[in-house]
Amino acid sequence: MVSHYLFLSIILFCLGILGVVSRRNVFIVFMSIELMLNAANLGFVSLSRLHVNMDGHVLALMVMAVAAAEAALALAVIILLHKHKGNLDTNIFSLLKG
Amino acid sequence: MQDIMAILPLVATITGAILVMLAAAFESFRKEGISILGIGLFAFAFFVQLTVENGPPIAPYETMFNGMLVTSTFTKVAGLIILGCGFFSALASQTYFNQNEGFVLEHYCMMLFAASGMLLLTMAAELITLFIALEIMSLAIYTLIAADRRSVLRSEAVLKYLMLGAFAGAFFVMGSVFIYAGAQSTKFADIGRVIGESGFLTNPALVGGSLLIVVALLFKAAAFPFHAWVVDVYDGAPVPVTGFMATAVKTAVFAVFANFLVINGQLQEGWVSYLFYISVLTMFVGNLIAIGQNSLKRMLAASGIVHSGYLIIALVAINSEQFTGSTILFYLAAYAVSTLGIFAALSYLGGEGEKRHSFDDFNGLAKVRPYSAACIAIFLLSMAGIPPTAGFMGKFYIIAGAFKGGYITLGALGIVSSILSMWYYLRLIIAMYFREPEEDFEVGELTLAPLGTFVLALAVFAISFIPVAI
Amino acid sequence: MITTYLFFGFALLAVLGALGLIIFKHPMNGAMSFVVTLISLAGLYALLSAKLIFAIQLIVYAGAIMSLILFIIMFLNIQEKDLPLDPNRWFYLAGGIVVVAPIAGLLIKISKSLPATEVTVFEDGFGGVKEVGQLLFTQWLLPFEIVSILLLVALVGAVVLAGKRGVN
Amino acid sequence: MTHTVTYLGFIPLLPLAGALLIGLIYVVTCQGKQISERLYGILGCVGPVLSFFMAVKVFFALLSLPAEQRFLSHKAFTWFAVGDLDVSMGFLADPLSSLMLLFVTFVGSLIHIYSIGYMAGDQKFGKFFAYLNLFLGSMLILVLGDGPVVMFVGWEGVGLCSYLLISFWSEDTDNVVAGNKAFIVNRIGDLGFVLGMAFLFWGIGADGFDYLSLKANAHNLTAPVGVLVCLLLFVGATGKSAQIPLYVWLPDAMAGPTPVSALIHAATMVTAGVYMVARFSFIYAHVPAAGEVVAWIGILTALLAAIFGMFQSDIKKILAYSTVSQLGYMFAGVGVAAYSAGIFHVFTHAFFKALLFLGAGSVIIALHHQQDIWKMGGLRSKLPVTYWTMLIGGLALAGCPPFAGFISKDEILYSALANGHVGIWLIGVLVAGITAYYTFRMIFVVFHGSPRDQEAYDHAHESPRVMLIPLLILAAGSMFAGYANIPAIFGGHQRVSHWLAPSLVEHHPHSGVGLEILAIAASILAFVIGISIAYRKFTVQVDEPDYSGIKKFAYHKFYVDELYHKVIVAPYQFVGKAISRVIEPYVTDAPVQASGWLYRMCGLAFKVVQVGYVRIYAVYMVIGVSILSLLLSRSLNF
Amino acid sequence: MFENFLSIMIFVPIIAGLAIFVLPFSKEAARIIGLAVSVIVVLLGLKVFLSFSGASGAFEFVEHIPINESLGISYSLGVDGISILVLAAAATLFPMVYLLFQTKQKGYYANLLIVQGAMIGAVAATDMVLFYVFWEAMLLPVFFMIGLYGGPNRLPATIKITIYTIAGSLLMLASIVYLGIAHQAQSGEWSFAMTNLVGLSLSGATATLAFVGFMIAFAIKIPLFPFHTWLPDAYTEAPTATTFVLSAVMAKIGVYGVIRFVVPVFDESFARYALILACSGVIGMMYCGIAALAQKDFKRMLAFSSASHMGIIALGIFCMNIQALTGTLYQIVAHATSTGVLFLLLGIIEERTATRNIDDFGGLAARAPIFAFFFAVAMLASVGLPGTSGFIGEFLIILGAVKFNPLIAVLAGTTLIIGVCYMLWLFQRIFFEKPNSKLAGFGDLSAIEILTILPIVILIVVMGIYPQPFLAKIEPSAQRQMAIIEKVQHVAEYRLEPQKSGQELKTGDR
Repeated sequence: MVSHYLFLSIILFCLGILGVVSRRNVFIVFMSIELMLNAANLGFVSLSRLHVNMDGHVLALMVMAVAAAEAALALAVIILLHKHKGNLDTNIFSLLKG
Repeated sequence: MQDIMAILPLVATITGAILVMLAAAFESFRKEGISILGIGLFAFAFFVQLTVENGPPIAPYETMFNGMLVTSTFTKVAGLIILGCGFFSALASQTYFNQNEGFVLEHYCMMLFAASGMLLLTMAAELITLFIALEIMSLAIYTLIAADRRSVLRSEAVLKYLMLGAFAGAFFVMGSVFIYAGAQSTKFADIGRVIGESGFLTNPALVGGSLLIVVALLFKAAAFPFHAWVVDVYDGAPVPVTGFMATAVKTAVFAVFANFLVINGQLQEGWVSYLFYISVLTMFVGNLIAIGQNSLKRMLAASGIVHSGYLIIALVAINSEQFTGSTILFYLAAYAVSTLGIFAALSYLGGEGEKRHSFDDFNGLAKVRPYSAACIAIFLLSMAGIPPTAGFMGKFYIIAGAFKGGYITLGALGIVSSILSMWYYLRLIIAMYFREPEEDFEVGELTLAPLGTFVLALAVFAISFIPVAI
Repeated sequence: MITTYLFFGFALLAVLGALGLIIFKHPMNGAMSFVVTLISLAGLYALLSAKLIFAIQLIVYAGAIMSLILFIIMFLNIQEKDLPLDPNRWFYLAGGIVVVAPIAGLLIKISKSLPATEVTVFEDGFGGVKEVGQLLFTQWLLPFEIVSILLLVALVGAVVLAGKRGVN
Repeated sequence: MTHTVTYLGFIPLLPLAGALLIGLIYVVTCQGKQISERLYGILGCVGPVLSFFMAVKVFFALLSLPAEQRFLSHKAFTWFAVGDLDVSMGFLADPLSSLMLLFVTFVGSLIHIYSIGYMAGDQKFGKFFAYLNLFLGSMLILVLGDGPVVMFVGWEGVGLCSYLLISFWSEDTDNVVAGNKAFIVNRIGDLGFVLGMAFLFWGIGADGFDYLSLKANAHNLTAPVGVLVCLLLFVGATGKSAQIPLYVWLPDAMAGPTPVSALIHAATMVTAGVYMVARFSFIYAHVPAAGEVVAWIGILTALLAAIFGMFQSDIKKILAYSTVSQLGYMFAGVGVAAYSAGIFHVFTHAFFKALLFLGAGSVIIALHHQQDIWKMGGLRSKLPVTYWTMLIGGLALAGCPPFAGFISKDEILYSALANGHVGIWLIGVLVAGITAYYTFRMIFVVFHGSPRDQEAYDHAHESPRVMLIPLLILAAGSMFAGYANIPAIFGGHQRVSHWLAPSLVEHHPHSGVGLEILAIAASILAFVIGISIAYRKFTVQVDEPDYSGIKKFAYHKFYVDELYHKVIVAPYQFVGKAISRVIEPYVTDAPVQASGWLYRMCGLAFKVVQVGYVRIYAVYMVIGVSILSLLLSRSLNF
Repeated sequence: MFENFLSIMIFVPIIAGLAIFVLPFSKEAARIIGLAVSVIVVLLGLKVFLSFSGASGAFEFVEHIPINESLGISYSLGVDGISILVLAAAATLFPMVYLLFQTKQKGYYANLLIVQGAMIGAVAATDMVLFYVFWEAMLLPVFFMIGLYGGPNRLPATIKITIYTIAGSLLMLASIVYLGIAHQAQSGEWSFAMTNLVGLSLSGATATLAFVGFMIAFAIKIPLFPFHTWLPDAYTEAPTATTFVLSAVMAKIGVYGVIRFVVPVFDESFARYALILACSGVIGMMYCGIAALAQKDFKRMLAFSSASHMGIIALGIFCMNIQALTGTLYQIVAHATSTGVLFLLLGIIEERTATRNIDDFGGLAARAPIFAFFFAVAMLASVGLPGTSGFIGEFLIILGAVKFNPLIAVLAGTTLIIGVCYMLWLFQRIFFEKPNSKLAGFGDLSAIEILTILPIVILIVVMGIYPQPFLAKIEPSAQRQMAIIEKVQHVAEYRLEPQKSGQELKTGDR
């Protein structure tokens, strides 16, 4: 059943949200976001199957490309952050507040 | 031919960006040259955009691009605002980096890339195109923020922006999934057709999908409760970049937001009641954040949240049958002019390393630099909506639009919010004019930013005379 | 029938991998567990007749992107002591579940409303390289083009942010 | 019916012009070289005297007309006209106003002349004459004004001038306070006047707001409004004419120079109230109830003031209370609808009260501004002219036949009796006795016996001629003014009453001769008793008695001033302080301050919310999405 | 010759003010420019005043340039009987300021010029949006004048007046927009022109809210109790010329606004709430009047006094009859002159002695008789003595109030008493009593000062003695307003009954 794929997609998406919300390590947060994108991709592909329409595949492709671009920049930022503090705890980056 | 014309500004911008990128690779090009090149390219793109013929909405390269782009007067004017913002931000950058470190040669290239992303954003008529445009814009802006690698504040700002931006992006993609589920397509035209055929509220997938997309757009627009990043990111970014973000990004996001909402009247109607509350909360929360700030940049960021609230009022009051978006664009222009003006002024008044940043640092500015202070006062008054500035007319049109749409309460609350906002705008004017200067800052030689400030100050008045129909 | 079992198998693996990602303390473990998810997703794509995506998922995602991530994790040489303690993690997790539940509820409710279709693997060219490629370079030309700009921006951005060039 | 004569306007204008001229000269010269007092004196007296001659001219002009046509008017210009309201700056000379005009200008002129001597050597000589002229001019506007609004101009004008003159010696705080009191108390009355006018206008004023139009429409006034108008106007009168409860300013007004007191008490100001009631007789005649109130207030004031007068030691205060008391008579008169009697008493009173004040002034000057009668004594020989003239004045005041005061007062008392107000009559007779007592208490203590302050006595000398001549003229007036209105019982023709008849709406009682004889006999008896008690007590050498018990209470004027201070002034000031120190900052302004404070506090709260942790921001977002999802899944039905 | 006097009167001062700001003029040059411009404006104002006939009650000197045709916003100006006196006050009172006070910076003169232009604009505007623009523009120079050149506690006062008045005017903005919408809904076209908006039929809760929006804005500006709390601080801390501008003209524009906009447009709501508003006026009069007595600072006392008088002036509008309305319009100028002179004279004292404490004074009448004389005339006008300008208006207002509601009238009448209480006390403490040795050097007014103030003092007297020419210009327009209100008088059912029967009786007689 396609809806099962969608359920899985939703579950992964929500797990991604949980990862973002509950973790302080920049890597984990970043990978959780990647997880959410993957969940969406699963959605696209399964819906593509549902509609028998390959647009979903293209969409998933695009999302992967974006994810790759994002990953490149995110990793650069991570390196930058690590250079500053030697640590990747998001909570130590809270100089800007109030 | 019309097709070429329609996306010519986009082409110009992208080409310009690549040009600057290449130029940056040559050691012979130094800061000044690159700056002039960047500014010139923005000006060029602006004039290209200006000369593009406007008419009824057209889809350039419809066969080739499959109707994924749409241009209209709305996108044209939005593009003009964006490129104008880029131009003045570039002016501000030139001066800013005269006295601040952390300049990278790719600065203007990134600005142009961001601008091209924004232009795409305004024209996008398909969800994934929109997403990619959004990401082009965002990635460029991330780079702009954190270009000064030695500053931990910049890195922190980019961390927050990147993480939350990507998070919101994920929501957007998930939203697209559901839209795709409901409409079998991600093109606005198809979505509109599906809604027209089967209704919006009867199609759960569309409702859910639009929820996630709206969330992502609200995040970019800094609406409550997706606003928290704004203050910190604006604070952490270099002044000209903050100005660019506060104006150009907002313009692009609201343009695409409006485009998305007017896909079909039912879609907009379905969201009105939620946007209603969101706009109210956004305005008031923004005010409450702003009142507590001591740093000027943070205050301006928070006031940006408030202005998003006003713009959401305009979105609520959109008449999707005869959408012109003139109210939104006018407000955006008015807001952009005054905000850019302040940031342009800040970029040369800030001194070395943005030493002048808190309200107290501006004490007695009017005695030291009367013209700058007068310009800043004009910008603040415009943001506060005091006539005869553009900000006043913008607010007037928004309130009028809200009333006309029957949202009397919303309009009235908008008024209340602007009363509240007087408080912190006045605070800066009071600091500049009525307090004694404590410490004199050395400010670098006069360069382009003061000129930009002055032009913008004039624009504040000039824009208010542009007639707008509601 | 086999597809159903495969689906549940991959689904279980994917969820477990995701859980591992958000629970393992060390990012290395998380990344490895995430790779499991990515690979199971690739399996699912195959079940959905998305041949090209299946391949790309394995090659680009599980292969390239994850390698990059792993490389960076190891490059930064993250030690146990560098990791945030985060005693509130479980609290956030529990709270997060509560908060996320309505979102999941809504989305699941919505997906239930979609027409129920059995997933059978298409034997024809559905999802094949040629078919998807044709689609990509005709109808989806524009996104394809602008993705190139996106990648360019990412490239330049990464260079600016992490490059070795001296700051002007 | 009315004849237009333009020179009417000049009667008030002349003193006003004089005031302006003198004022200008004074203001210009006061800082540098002063011009001579003689010039000021001449300038000051020209206006009043000319006005007097014109008043005489008016009188004869009226006399030449048939009785029912005796109305001369002059409309100078439309003052203000809005909607139905049409107020002209107009003047009306009819028998009533011409009578007032005559004695006001006459007595006023005399006081002016007298002042030349009295104020000699004063630094602010010129200013004084400017004020005096202004005062007289205002009074003439009051008398001549055609319509209540124009009357009000003079009405307020005299109030202002009384303020200026009472606080004339402004270095002394007491004088200024007395002036303030006069103005403020008068203003309370004026409020009544204004409101009365307003009600009158809305009642019958739409067809013209001058006396003749009002008189023609008076029958249209409904009863409740009529009563309201009468009472409100009377409130005005109590203020101006010092009746209960607003009499308190008049005794304090003695702080001003003595000619001012004379002017206030005799010719101008205080008589205005009586004149006004008589002027509005066409309304009062329609509402007897209001008249009753007026009469009772008047007679009670007469009694109260007489009681106060018995115990005063300041010569001017004694006279002041006597004025209040006599004014009470006048109001009793107009209250019982004997308007001509009331006006006639005003007329005679002007002479003897001016005389008494000017005489008192002469004594005061002689003793170098000593006003305490218990520091005087035996001045008869030193100041013979003053003594004899004051004696005449005293006899007139006390109601000794055949002096002026007797005739006019008796007329009032008789009218009261004849109109059935026995109570008023009885009190009136009692007051007559008391009046005789305190008048002669004063005269005996001041002029008889032996000096109490030998040094002052030795330096005392008779006043200059410029002061004495007015005294003599007034003395003659006090003796013979009464003959103008001798009642029929003495073979007279009541000329004044007949003269006034066209202006007034009154019904002369026709009661028996017996009643009239009774009234006369009672008055004479009261006078005799009063004067004999005074003679027994005060011709012998007495010093200031130490009052105790009820006498002390009366000596302190029943503590009415103190009561007013406690009940009205102090609470008023307290409220003022309370408003500005407590209510304004903590009540009225509190919502404003509180909202500002609350706003800033909320701002601080939001500073806490902006924690700076990216994870928390993500939590906010998720919560937002979550709430939206909840709402959405509620509202979606599928 | 040119015809657009009003535009010139508005923009010449504004442009001159901006020029002073921008160009490097010296302080003295700025003063001379200010003086010259204000004299030009006076001449133009006199020209307008004298050639204004007012007989028809319609707008004269009309100018009209559309700005946004689709929304019906236009630059339209005009003068009628309602505005002529306010305009005259705004146009003519300013030269005094330049002549009397010289020790300020040049920005001060620039602000004065701008505020004058804006005020004239607010009075002359016949388009609501334009009015709003000038209305707000009026505030800014005041904000800067108080904040830059005010007393030691100027900052809180500045913030308070600014936030308070802007809050009010933003509410008015909402109402203005609402009116435009209502016009669009009723006639199909947007319009913000007064002449069009008068014809709207507004009823229902929203209209009432719009009415409240307008009323709050004007109530704050006037100020009506309990919105007056900004006033004492602002008037006290502001430099004298600003206080003069605030009290003599700006507060009057609030009153003018009510008459011009609220009365004809929101006739029904206005009639319904007139009693409450009248009470507010009366309470404010008494409250501020009583508070004035307790002040130690003479400027603050005068501030309260001004607020007290504004209560009465405002009352005149709410009485809804021609006498009271005309009285109000007349009193606007009368009070402008009297209170203006008082503030100027006290300002001179403050400049010379550098103190505002009443206790520091005494005996000035002897030292400065001309000064005392001028002060006395203004004071008497302020307490409404007949023969001065103050009487006519106050009398008409009280007269009208009696018709409206006798109780209100009685309370309103107490202004006669309350006014003299504090005024006489002030006069006593400053001009009478023993001369204070600290004031030994206090001389009389200089020739320039005398010549500056004398015209106003003469005006006070002339307006008291011969007001008819002024009233004749006002009345036709006031009648027009009343004609509108009379149609809806039925909603106000608290008029004096006896009078009504009296009137009926009279007509029965005819």
